[in-house]
Amino acid sequence: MFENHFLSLITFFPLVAVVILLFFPSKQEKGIKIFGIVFSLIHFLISLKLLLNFDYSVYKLQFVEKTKWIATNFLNSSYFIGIDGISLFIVLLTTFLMPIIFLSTYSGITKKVKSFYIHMFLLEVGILGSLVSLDLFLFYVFWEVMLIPMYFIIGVWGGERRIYAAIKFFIYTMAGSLLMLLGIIYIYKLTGTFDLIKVYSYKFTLKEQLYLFAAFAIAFAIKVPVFPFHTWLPDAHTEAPTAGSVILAGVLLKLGTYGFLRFAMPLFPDAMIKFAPYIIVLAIIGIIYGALVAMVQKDIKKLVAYSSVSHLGYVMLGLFALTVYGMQGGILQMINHGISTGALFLLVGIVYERKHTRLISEYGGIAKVMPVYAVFFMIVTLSSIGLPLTNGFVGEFSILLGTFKSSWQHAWVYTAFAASGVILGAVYMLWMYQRVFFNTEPSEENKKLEDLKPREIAYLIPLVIMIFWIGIYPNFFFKRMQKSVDYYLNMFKAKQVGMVIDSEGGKK
Amino acid sequence: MVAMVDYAILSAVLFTIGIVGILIRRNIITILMCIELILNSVNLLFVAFSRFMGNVDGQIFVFFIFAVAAAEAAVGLALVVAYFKLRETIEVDEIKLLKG
Amino acid sequence: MTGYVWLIPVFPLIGFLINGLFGRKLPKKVVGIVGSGAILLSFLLACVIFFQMNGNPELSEHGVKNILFPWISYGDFNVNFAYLFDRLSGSMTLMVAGVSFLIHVYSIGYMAEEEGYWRYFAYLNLFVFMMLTLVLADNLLLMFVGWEGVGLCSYLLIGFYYTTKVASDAGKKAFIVNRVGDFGFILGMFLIVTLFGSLEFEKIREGIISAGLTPEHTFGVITLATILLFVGATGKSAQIPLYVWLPDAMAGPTPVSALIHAATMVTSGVYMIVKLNFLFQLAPITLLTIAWVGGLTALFAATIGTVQNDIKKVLAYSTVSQLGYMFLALGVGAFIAGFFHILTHAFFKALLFLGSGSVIHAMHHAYHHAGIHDKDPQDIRNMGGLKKYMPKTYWTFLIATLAIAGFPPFAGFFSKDEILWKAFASNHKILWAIGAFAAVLTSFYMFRLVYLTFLGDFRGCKEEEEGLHESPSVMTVPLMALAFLSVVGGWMGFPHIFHLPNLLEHYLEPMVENIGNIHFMHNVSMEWTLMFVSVGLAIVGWLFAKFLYGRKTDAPSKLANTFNYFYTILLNKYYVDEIYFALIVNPVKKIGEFCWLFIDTVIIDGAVNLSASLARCVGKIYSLYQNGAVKVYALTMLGGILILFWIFF
Amino acid sequence: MNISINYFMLMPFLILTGGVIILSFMGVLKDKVKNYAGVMASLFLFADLYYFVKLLSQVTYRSLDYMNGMVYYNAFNIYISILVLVCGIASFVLAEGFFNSEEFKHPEFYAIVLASITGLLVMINTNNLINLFIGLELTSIPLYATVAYLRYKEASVEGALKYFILGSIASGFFLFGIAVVYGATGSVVFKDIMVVKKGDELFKLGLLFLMVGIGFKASAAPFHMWTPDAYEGAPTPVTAFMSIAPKAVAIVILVKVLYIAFPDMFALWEKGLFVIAILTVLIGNFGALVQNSVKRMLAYSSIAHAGYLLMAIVAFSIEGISSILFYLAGYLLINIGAFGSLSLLKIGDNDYVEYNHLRGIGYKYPLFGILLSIFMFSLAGIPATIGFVGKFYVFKSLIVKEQYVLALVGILGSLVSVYYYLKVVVFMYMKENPEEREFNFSFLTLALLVLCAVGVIYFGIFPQGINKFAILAAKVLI
Repeated sequence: MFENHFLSLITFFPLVAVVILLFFPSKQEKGIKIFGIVFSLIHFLISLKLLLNFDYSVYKLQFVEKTKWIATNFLNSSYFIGIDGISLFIVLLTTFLMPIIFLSTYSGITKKVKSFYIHMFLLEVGILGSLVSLDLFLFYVFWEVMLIPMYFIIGVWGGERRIYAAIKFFIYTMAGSLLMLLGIIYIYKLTGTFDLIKVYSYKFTLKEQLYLFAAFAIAFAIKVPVFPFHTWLPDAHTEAPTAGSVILAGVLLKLGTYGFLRFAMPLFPDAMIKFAPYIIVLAIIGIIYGALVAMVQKDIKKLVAYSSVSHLGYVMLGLFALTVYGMQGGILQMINHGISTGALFLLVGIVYERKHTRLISEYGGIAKVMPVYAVFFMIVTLSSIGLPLTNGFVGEFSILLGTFKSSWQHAWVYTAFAASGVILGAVYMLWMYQRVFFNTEPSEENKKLEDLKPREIAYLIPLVIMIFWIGIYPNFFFKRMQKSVDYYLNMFKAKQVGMVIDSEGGKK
Repeated sequence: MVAMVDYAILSAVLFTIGIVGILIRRNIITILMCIELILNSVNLLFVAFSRFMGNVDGQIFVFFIFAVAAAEAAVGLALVVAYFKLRETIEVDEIKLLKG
Repeated sequence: MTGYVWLIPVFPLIGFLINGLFGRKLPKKVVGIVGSGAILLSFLLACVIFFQMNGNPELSEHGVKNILFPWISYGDFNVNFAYLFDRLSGSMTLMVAGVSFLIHVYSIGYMAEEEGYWRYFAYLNLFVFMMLTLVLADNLLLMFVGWEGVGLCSYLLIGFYYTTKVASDAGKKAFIVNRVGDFGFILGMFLIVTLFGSLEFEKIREGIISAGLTPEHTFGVITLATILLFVGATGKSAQIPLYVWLPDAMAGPTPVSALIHAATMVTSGVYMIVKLNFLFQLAPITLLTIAWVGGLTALFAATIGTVQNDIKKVLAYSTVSQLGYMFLALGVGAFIAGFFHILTHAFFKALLFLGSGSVIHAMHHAYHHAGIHDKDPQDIRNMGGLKKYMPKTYWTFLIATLAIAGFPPFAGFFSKDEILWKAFASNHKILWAIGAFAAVLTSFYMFRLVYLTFLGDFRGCKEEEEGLHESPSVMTVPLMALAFLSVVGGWMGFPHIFHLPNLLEHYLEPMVENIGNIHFMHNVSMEWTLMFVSVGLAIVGWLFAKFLYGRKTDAPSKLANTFNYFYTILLNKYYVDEIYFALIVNPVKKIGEFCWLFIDTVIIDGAVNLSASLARCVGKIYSLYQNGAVKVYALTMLGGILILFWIFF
Repeated sequence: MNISINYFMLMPFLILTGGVIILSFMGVLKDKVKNYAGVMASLFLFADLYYFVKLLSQVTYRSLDYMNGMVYYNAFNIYISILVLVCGIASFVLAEGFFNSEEFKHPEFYAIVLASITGLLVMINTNNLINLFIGLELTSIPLYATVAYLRYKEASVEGALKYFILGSIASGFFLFGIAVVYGATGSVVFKDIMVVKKGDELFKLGLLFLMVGIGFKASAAPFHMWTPDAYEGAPTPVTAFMSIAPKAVAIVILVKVLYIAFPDMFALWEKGLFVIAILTVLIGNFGALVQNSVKRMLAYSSIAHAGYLLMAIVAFSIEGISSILFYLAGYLLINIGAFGSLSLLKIGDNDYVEYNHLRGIGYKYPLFGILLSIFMFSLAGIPATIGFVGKFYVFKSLIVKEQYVLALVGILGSLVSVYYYLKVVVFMYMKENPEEREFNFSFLTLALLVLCAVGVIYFGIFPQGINKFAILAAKVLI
């Protein structure tokens, strides 16, 4: 039976864990932790089948399941899921990160272990669900459901200002989502269906598109987050426990960009064209601004959080370049960011666990006491600043190339500004690295810091492997995304036929 | 001959007196009486309409209103008594415990 | 063996992996052997392939190409992970691998007492891998991999003594300044992709030739592209305005300075332009810019070099200056001359650095011996008379000095003279004059260094003097090897007027087609004249140095006092670092802080929080209104009725 | 004149009236018997429930009319009746848990609430303004009494008094409205009112006053002022009942009156309701934002929910009605759950609950924490709960009718509401220094809450079950 419902199996598999965990005695913390690791690992291994069976020679939605869900006079929504080259890797990224996160929480979470694991698994369901949904209503349900466990993870297991951060995160995101909800309803009003594929083929008028795009774009822009909707992010990241930050940076933010790609852009291509210059400018502001602000942070985690703003700016830029290169790079950069920034948060978590501070000024010279840690941190830093042969470079290069070759007016200006982020990225990351690892002999207190444990190395190594794999052989990923990217780009073009856009500027 | 309008005006005046009474009197008993006044102003209206339209519905209604008024008065007085027991006052301006 | 070009860079990579992963547990000897051995293998393999290629006319024309796998490929864009071993990259590879090997060997001795020995060799091997990737890359993007990779290694090695702030600052500075250059490089690549649809050198070249592009056609885009690439080169090769990192980079171990910051990495900007000469020839404006930037850098850095007191700083500025010469050569269209200078410079500058390393090594030991810890072993004011204690170092250093100062028949003479002549011959007479003047200065500061370091009397105390001794042979042998190269290295490029074969030019001719109509005058007598002039200038510089430092006088300080104003400016390197800090670094930080503390915290987050408190405020106001009084409630109801009235009637 | 009485048609009222009488007399019986008062009362409700369920299958697409609309059954009315009865049963369960810990037994309590339920059923199942008024009073007067049920508590009596005074004023207006409508049309039957030519000032005045009267019951702003006070004063099970049944009935009565009797005046009442709905949503949500007492917060939130329902009325479509009906069903489950949870948090007869009292309670009583969280998220309209689906339907009906302003105000309100609902969760799980209060949870109540929570989630994911009925009922109305 799982042959036909394989994607459902993947999506809801964590629920099995939730159920099992409910019957676990909460005192058995070790057992819960090990169970979490093993279960998520199994989940990851099963999900690899998606990769193996994925047919990338043509564009088609795969592992599709469609059954009626809600069918009444006024609401018709089906349980319609499937993946293509765009969602494939984000799904895999999610399942890939989970065991790593669980390994890291083995020591990071000390209180209320059981409910933590339950929330993590629930969160995973939410994430996977929104990634595979091809029905707007279904998507929205998953999209919102995701908030609750994340809210708890930040609010219960977070740092000092966790409540502020959790509520800010929740309400901020919710504000956007509610607008999107109105948008979804409006779409339903116009088309009479939530089925994404059917809605794709509907031609909205320009005015409708403008409103709808705005509604969707705000929701996704908050999630991404695009400047100036980003201020929830540093708070959420700083306060969240390591695992929360990793999943937040690793996957949750991607849902924003994914949403743009899957929903906002193809559904409303003309509006997208109209808005795109503004979004591109915002993305570029985000790149530079995020980097500038990251530069002056005193807290490592906050620095990484702001660097996310910068990196996600690249993703947005890539997507809105509307070129093969940019889009490929944008999608790849989503994965890259998940890996690199996820790894950075894990690394920050490692020292935080030892020293209980994230202030850069408290460290210095610790490369001497934690050499292995320093090496991992260096590799991840390099990936984050986009050094060739690491994943970051491939993504950033493709995005910048895509932007440069895009047909937007002043594309080269965009590229030039965006590329300046490459410099700033190096500035803030290396400066931070220097202040943490170099600069002085380690202080007496820091001399006691313990280097990485085997467990920590164990979960960092897969990330490092990914960093180099994508850096050295990105074609593996590009090949599988190619058809999907082509499909979407063609769709943008096809849907614009007949619309008067030439005179309005934008597309040449 | 008294016209329909006159009844209506009288009723409206009575009604208004009732409302104004509720607003300006401080004693709850007086307020209860004002409520009765309101109900009776409506009774007047019903009867007048009924009479002028030759339709008995209105008059039937009046009986119901009587009954309701009585019940209301009963419960109202009971509440006043209960309140007096607790606070030893029936000044309506004193009733300010619940707010916000 | 021609299928194994990829192994040339991979050997050092393996060395890196072995040393990097297991080095900590390996004995130092093994680490050193693995590190050096990997490079030796590369060098030998490169030699074999070099000769195989030259033996095969087909290969020797197109080079040996190894395509490993497609790297980035989507849409119509495709970049392979591919290595190309042709005449140019082959020559460069031989130089890089050879010099690297010598420096690795030298390092075994020099670094023997360091804690991070294995780390050092790992980095160094990684560097060689990256450098060879840069050199052998068959396309610009792969070259960029090496380009940034060597930057990374440079960062790591400059910051080798990471617990000191100076070193880690210097490393970071190097990386970031290089990034500024790379910013240009990336944009340049994008323009090239747009123009030619590919980043492969061959394709670009074919594109140009098949389109029959000439400089007249291409004013604009190609100019822009080449300028951007040149920006990249100024970063990597330390030219104005991005040279500032190189002097600071001396914070790293001295062999690193020799290898990375003198012989190989810093020349990659020059190498890149030579490699892309067919493109640069199409952009006369770019070439002119390059020439001027190069010439000015040569002069500018040389002036600073004349007054520095740190032995390595002098050499660093000298490097900047020499790189300026190379760019000057490129700018006037003398690509081969530029490349020639890369090679000779690699020999003598590596030798100079290693020699200085030997000196520092000795001084360090001397101080150690005397129990002094706070004295700078690099300050030439504390040296003097070292010739007595370390003759091998002295003689090799002197050879290198003669080479760099341009005394025939040492290597530097040929290459530098070629450059100056080409500058003159291409009708850039002012640039020639600048170069010639810089040559005087070069000769001056180098001999100043020799006098202050090796000649005269030792200026330290007795205990120190007792600790002085010659370096071990593992260090001196490479010195001698390089000294040999510094002598004969120039002989592969005799000027025409010598009527001896110019091997290098002949060999590289096919790589440099004249498609930009670059014209050099042929005037044998003029060439002779200028040659004598330049030799004369070198002698002038030497005599001047001898006059000032050859004996004990107070002439230098008098001179300094007389020109106090200039002297201070020079000593402070024209305050360029300070200017950069004031104009760029600090403002950027300030902007960052402004963005964070004002825009982010006050405005954006302020707006977010404001809306929250606004909501609360509304709630509070309302809750005050709901004051519990029945009459207020009743009045509210009546108010509601009035509203409805207003709506209804 | 020979009037034959159709007992079948009157059955539900008779059953309940009988119940009221019997329960009233139970007070004189032994304590042992008194213990079963709640069960008995519930039995009467179940009997009625059975009647209505049976009836539904008979009249699915038809209607039963008795005495020219005096008693009128159709799917719509039955749907609401069932909701009211379920709500009644649920609040009895809560009351059992709530009063059980006290010394004296309360058959009268059940009698009074039963009377109120009777009134509600009368209100629902009629198309006649006279009956409507009688039902309204029959509902209100016992409610005044139940609010003050803990007559030794000042808050309780005060709330009741305020409710009473304001309620009487509202009744006065309502009655005056009926009189005016009667005067304008000569009829008190909905259908007749619709048919008669109208448009004169008198008629409009009548409509206005009717809206005031019903709006008061529905706690629509600005006629909502009594709501927080009365809700806070009343014993929690009563609050649960009050916040659902009378409000639901008031809303559907408004629907019926406006849609059946005054459809032609749409332009007029649409504007009025537009303002009222916006005010209600905003006041409800912003008022709730600053409360310290959880119960008072829920009182304000119930105002806000009334606002969403009023918005759906403005939509004036079958879809709007069905969304109201669905929303009410969901609201029933959630509010029983929310107030039920609160009713558990009492010590002795002190049922005042502040946010601060919730500190750490989620860990001390995990099941309770989960349940209350579910209800809060559902109230906030987070997907996979019935609260979301309800709101979704409402917004959808608005957007379909292009009431974008209302929809935007609606989501603004929802957004604000997220804050204070989440505050409950925050205090339960995220605050340090937990309260050290011990509670005795009644098993019955907990079971009910679990049932509600399951319903909230189940119907949140598979809403068709309720939805089908809601649509059916809505179609019947128009």
